[in-house]
Amino acid sequence: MMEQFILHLEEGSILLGIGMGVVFAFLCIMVVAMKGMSVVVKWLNQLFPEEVEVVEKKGTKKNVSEDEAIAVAIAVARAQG
Amino acid sequence: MMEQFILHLEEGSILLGIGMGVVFAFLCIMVVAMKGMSVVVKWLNQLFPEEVEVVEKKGTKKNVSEDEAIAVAIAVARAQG
Amino acid sequence: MMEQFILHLEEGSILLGIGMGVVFAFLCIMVVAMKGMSVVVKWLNQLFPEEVEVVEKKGTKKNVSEDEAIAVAIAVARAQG
Amino acid sequence: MNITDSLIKLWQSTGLANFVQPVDPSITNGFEQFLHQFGSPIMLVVCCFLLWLGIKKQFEPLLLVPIAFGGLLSNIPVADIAGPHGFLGIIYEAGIHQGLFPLIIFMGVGAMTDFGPLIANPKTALLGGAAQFGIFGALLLALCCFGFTLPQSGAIGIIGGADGPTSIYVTTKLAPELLGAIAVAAYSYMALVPVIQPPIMKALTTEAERKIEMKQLREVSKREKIIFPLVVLGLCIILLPDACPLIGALTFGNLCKESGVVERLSDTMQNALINIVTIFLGLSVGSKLSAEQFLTTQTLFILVLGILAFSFATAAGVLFAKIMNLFSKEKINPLIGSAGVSAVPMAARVSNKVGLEANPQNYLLMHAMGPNVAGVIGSGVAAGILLALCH
Amino acid sequence: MNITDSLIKLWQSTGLANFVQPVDPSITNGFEQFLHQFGSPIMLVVCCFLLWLGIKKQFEPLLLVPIAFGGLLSNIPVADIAGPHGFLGIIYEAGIHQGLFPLIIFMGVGAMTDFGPLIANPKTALLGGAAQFGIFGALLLALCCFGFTLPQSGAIGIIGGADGPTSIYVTTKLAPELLGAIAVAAYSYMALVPVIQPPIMKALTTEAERKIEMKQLREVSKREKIIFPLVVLGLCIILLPDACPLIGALTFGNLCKESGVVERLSDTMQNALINIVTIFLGLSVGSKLSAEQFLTTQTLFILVLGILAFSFATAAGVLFAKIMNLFSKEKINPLIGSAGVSAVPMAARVSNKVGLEANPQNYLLMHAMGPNVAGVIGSGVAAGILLALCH
Amino acid sequence: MNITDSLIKLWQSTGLANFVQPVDPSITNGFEQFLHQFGSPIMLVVCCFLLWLGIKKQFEPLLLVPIAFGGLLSNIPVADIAGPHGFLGIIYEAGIHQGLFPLIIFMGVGAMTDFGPLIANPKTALLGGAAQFGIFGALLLALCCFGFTLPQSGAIGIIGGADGPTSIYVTTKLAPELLGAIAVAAYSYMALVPVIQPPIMKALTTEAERKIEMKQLREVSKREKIIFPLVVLGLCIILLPDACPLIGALTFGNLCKESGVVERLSDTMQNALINIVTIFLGLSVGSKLSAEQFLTTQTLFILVLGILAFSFATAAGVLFAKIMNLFSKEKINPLIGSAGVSAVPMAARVSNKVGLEANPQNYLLMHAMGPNVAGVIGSGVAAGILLALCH
Ligand code: NA
Ligand code: NA
Ligand code: NA
Repeated sequence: MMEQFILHLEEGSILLGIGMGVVFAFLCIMVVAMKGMSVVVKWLNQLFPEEVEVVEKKGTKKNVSEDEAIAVAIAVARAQG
Repeated sequence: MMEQFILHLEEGSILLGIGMGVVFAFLCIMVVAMKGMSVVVKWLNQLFPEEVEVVEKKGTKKNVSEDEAIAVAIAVARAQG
Repeated sequence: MMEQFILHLEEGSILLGIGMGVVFAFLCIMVVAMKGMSVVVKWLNQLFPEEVEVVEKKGTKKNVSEDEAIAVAIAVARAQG
Repeated sequence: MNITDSLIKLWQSTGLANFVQPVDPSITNGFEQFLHQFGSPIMLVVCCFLLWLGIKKQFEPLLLVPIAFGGLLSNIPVADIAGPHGFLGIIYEAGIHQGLFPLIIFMGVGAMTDFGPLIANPKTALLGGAAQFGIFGALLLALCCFGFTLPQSGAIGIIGGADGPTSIYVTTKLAPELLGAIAVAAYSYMALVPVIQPPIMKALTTEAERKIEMKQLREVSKREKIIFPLVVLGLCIILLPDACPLIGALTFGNLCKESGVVERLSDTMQNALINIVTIFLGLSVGSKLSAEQFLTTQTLFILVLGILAFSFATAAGVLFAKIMNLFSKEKINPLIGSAGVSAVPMAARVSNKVGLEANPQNYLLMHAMGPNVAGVIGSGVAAGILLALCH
Repeated sequence: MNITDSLIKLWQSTGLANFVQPVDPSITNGFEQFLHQFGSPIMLVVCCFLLWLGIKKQFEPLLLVPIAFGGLLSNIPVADIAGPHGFLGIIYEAGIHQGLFPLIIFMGVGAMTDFGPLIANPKTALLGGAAQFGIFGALLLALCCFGFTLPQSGAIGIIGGADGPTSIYVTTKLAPELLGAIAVAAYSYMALVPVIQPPIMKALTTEAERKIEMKQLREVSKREKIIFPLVVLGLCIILLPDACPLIGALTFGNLCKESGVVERLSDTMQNALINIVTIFLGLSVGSKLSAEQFLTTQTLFILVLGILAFSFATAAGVLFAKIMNLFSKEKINPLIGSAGVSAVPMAARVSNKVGLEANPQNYLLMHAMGPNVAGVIGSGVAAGILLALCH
Repeated sequence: MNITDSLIKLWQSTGLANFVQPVDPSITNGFEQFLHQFGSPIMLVVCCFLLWLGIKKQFEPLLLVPIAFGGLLSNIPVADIAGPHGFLGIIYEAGIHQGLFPLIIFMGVGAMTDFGPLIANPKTALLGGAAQFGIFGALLLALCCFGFTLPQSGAIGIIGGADGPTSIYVTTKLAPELLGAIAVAAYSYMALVPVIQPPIMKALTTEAERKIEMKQLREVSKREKIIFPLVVLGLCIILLPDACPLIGALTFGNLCKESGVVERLSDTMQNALINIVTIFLGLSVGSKLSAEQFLTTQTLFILVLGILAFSFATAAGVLFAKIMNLFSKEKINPLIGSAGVSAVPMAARVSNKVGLEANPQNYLLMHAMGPNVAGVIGSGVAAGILLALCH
């Protein structure tokens, strides 16, 4: 029983150690990679500036302008009356 | 031939009887259960009144833009005044 | 080697011939069928005129109303000027 | 490879060369021989007729168009699209054989159904029960007078349930060889509800009965709507586990709708998911429209039995409403009885329309929705009984 | 067929007649005997409780409602809906057994996740690493003190990753017999994050620490966002191929989102596809809520270990943030450490809320999103380790 | 388990330890040995290049991004994601192996295609026929000069059809081992249509020919549009049943669109369904980008033959238009001949653009849509011939 426990404790501890170690190793390398990436991309962005995105998504804007237009029209019409 | 027919007639009639019986039994119990449910729920609704539903469905944004539109309209109207 | 090439050349040429032949045959018959179809449909359309389609697709109306609204707004603005 | 061989091979792979089956000497009857030989082209014509019904006459087009097109594809000679390696055959095996597609569609039906009118007036549920007489009446006829086996009779009877997914689910389990004919009959007659029902309804009711006005339904609280599907499922668990796949799918969809906390899922069930499955269900049901299975006298019998089933169901619903009026103070308009056949919401609309003809102030639609949705549950229960007793 | 036989057959097919299992003489323990006999009805009650949690308490309803309903359906006697020919059994086999569904959901998660806050402040990724202590701590406990096997302990530990699809994927591979309990625990505790985390966070931080304000994050360019998923996948390929199905799905979704050239696909992953798969994943995970697998002391242990895993993860995240502050000039608010458990975006919102309580000007949400999304990657990596070493 | 063993096990499961294959003594050629050893990392680079083409150069990103990502995933050492138990392997087996996915996509294509311009000017269909010369010309070359087998040559030729789903469908049936290379070639060259076609078009036409204006197309009635897909399917049934899965799927989608009675289904085919299938088709086609199948001289040959096929197709279309002008009073602008390659609608846009360069008043777009959609049918027919004669 006790032997079993110690065996499991050992096994679990090894996994805990290796697991946290690998997770941290992975994320540390990722942090370094992200920093490297930022530098490279900053340099890339200077060489080849990103195109200005003309994001024209469906509807959203249109609805606003529609409502606005109607509201303006109504307001103006009333103001005149 | 005739025997076959009678056999089938019997079989079919049994199924007809049992089938309609079970369907009605099921639905009758369902009717009773629904009535019971109504009573219980009425009592529950008094104990724990249902929250006033603040149904903010996708429209939210529209409302915002509507508000904006109204604001614009008011602004325009004032500017004119 | 050379025999192989000639064999393949023959095989490929046969496929080329048959293939283009069948494709053209298919499309030629299709052309004839389309012309026939046009005639038949024209005749059908006279016998049973197509219902006037009330195509009320999504948006169409909205755009119209938007345009209307803008038109109203512009008209109003001009009327004021 | 030489050119003659290739041309012969190509010719032998054309439809033209394979349309007509060779004479089968074992068939002695001349008409059967004709059907055996010219089965495929005849079925192509039949499927074009079904397409015409779907597109031009708008007979339940969402199902009939894919079914008819699946029939076209599966009757193409040589291609064997409905075979075990053809794409319709594969879809059939994956989605219909085990009952997945009809159940998924039933989820979507649940997510689209509002049981409120039923909860508001529970006793109308019994009308949805009476209309199941169509199922068992047609079963009896099929068994006694048309020479079908017991499982086949059950599958034919279910046409009277006027519920597409239920019909397909039950038929797949009891008599898959009749699937094509039964699906075509079920959906065609559902589309014909506005034609089949009114004469029966008028014949069985007096003008005075048709004028009966019903008092407005009470409001149903959200809690009741949430608990209701669980109550139905609970009853089904206790009484009839064999109906639980169907009723379970229906109530799951309904619970998702009414709970209000999983709108994403409920919305998907009602749209993307049900549409995708409808496409594949239709096509693969159509793949059972093969000549040797469809061009039989059995199909004729099924068409006859199907319309009888619908008529029995309509009549039983109307008559039972009249019986209920004998024992109840608060009269119900017997026209809503016919809505018990399901065919949601068409049958309810028919009740409303016939009601309005008799009394222009009499809006029966919401009242008819009660038996209408009860009919869906009733057919599910009946399906469970058939599955339990018919094989 | 005669009427008595039919009625008997029908009675024997009711739930009522099959609810109670016969006494099993091989079971000597009275309580176990009770569970053996009354397992199904008890599970029905348990599933109703889960439904109540999902609907009324809104505990991750998108998953808990389908899981609970799947549990209801699979505990129906006779029907055997979770069996190899039942529809939930078929869906389970097709979608969960080989890991498809969780991966597809992870694609959708990727397509919905914005890694911008992490890229803007890379070092917060380490907090998402520290929080994985919950996984390995719970594993150790499960293995040493609760008598679980190594694969089972790994599957239980992954609850501490606070990531539904990851938990289901790993459990399916390591210990499918625990899937029901682990999925229920994982989603319930994720829903309980706003209850579990704040006391731990407050206990481990001083008022002054909670008031630390962090400077606004820099803008992240589109190019960085596009390259980031490829970098993560690249690391994963080099270091831990076993995590690549999960991380690959996540980064594929994210790349589709950020690339901006396949909006159709990204949109579908975030909506139709993830919703469809969620429905089937939930139902079929629920199909593993059978009495003999769920009504065991193991389930109790899993529930205990699950909450310990969440607590360990929260504590480790907060404490590691304090350790980082010892070595760094630019102080980070330790409250964002708890967001490292994933449970996106709830854990980040909790960080924000607790931060606002201490300092009403201190908006931590975006800062907490960094460890939050890093926690997703961290759990994926931890899952890879478990898959590599635990069987 | 001890710590050294675990670390060794973990190390052995990293990608780092498995990137380089051991030397295979049976390979004597040094370059082949190099490819054998470093195949996976090279393929990862190749896939990153394809991703770059898709994202940055917008080469058919909807397909190329998933294909390239699938390639990345399937070249990860150890993980075996494309293997029989990996998730891409499973999806491939379920969706591509039997041809389901390309057919479903073809349904969506049908539902998105307007055959109106073709019906309005039927004779332009012949241009869509002439352009199929690309298919058979490339087949001839592949067979005679590059040492491919007959089925492989057929699959390579189909690249000249400029139709993604058709190419994938045919290749899966005739030469699945070339699927990766052929799919990449097909989609890349489709994206390159605006680069490949104009010089050929200009070289083969005179300035005067390019200036030819065509009279406006007549209105096409709804009835014609509904009947047209049935006519095409009917012809296909009679002449070439082997093309019926493809043409059937296309015409089903188109009929659903034009019938106007099943908008729910048509809408789903054009959106949710085609998007979902595109994701999985792309990923699983990518799973065939393994080093041993892709890093061969065959792939180089395929790339060369692919561009030849596109060029042949373009030239044949243009030249055939000029031949038609010899025999017809009403001249057609030969620039619309190049649109016969399909690649809808890009090839038609190219015709329009080159036409506008010669004559700024000359809008050829709608005229070019005729041969463009005819090219889709033509490729389907050609695919049927290949399937009938090439194995
Ligand atoms: Na019914
Ligand atoms: Na996590
Ligand atoms: Na083409």
